[in-house]
Amino acid sequence: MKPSNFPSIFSITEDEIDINELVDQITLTSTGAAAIFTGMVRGETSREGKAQGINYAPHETTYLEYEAYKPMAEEKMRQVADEIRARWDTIEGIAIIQRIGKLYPRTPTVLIACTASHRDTGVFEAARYGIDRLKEIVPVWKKEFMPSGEEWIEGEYIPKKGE
Amino acid sequence: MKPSNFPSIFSITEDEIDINELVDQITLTSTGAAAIFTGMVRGETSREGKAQGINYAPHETTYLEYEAYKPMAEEKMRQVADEIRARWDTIEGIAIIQRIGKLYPRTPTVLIACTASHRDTGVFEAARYGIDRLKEIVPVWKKEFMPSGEEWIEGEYIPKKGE
Amino acid sequence: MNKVNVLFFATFRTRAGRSSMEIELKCDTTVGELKNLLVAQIPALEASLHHTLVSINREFAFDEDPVPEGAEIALFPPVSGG
Amino acid sequence: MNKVNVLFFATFRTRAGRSSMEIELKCDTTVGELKNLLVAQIPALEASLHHTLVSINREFAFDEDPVPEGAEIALFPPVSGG
Repeated sequence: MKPSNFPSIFSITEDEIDINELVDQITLTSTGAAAIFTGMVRGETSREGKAQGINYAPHETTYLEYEAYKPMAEEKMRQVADEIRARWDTIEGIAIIQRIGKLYPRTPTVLIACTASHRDTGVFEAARYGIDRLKEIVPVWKKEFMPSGEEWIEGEYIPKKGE
Repeated sequence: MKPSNFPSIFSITEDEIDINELVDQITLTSTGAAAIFTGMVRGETSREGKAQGINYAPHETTYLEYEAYKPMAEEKMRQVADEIRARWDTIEGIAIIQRIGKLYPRTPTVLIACTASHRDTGVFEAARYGIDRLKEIVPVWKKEFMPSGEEWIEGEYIPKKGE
Repeated sequence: MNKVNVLFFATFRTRAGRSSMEIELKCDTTVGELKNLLVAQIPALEASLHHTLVSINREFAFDEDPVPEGAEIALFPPVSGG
Repeated sequence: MNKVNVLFFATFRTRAGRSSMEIELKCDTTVGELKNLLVAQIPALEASLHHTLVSINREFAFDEDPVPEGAEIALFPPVSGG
């Protein structure tokens, strides 16, 4: 029997992200699968590419400094979770964590975890959706510090009415 | 610059799975994304379904007991990792862990983690492929202990020549 | 009159040289009008304004939206978390 | 003669009542022939044999494969890890 209240965790934090603890908190007795995404600070970017509207070339990063509009960010994380549950009614627990402050290469900065009874329930797709949406609508920004100087990273997504 | 030797971790273990530690071990300075799958012992199965060839009805599980043909299992984990790298040449680190012994509901039993520079590199698909293949070719078995008795769970996949 | 608190984040905080300010608005001021008032007081904001996100009481808002009384307003660039 | 070690796992271990045994084979014995020899010695294995996986030196093997000298053989059901 599934409980009617599935656990949801949202947090903007300066603390280290404890994946073990977060997965445990969203694991029910009916849970058999967790899909987890974590993002880390890259110290070396080798690919030419475009992320969040910024074209980038290979470069080194000394550290990133994250800031958030914390109360709105936590509300938007809840919205991301609601959107996940609306799309995949199989999802049991959801954790969405953004670490802020000064973060060095190799450090996990963000986590999205979704649990479900089985792995074929959309749990991978739900986690992927979660990180994509976090990068669109959750008000967090980062400034990149490089050997050559510093630069605010700006995204490109413009939320629509009601988002 | 990507190192030429990417980290790969394979383990059959009786110890608790430490996700933080494992993700750290496969995070390079070029890593920006990790997709992680963990499976847990379900204490309550509510869905009618079929997994690994076994039809199941809603039931309770007291615990599972896992055993492995350890040296072959670790070699087959290496094969799964090789298959992942052959399909997604963007993957940096890979960790594949199967916990064995007597494991109670809510306990993580298996972990597949893949890292890459960015999240759009196939890192989610690689982790999904990893758990699917582990459940086909890595020689591990579980016996289910229920209030009503005990039962070996058998899979259904028959490996082909060269697998 | 409608006294609102305006928060600035990221590049907007840097350009404004502060993280918030209070401003008095006439009733029925819209978000678009508020942006113009802010640029009039802080010209450095102008360069960022073509790509501004605005929130009212922690929901995204748009130029034609009215600013409610006592609202918490924020101005910031497109987000870049993760 | 070819002395090999046969490992049993899961249901095969339960049915065989042991986790391994040594067996002497004629040269050029195949996996299929080895299975028949094992059933002759341990009749309880027969019920499982239609769905047996066999490995030779930790690689999956098939009925027509020859058993190399001193091989490590294992018999087990389709895997159910995860």
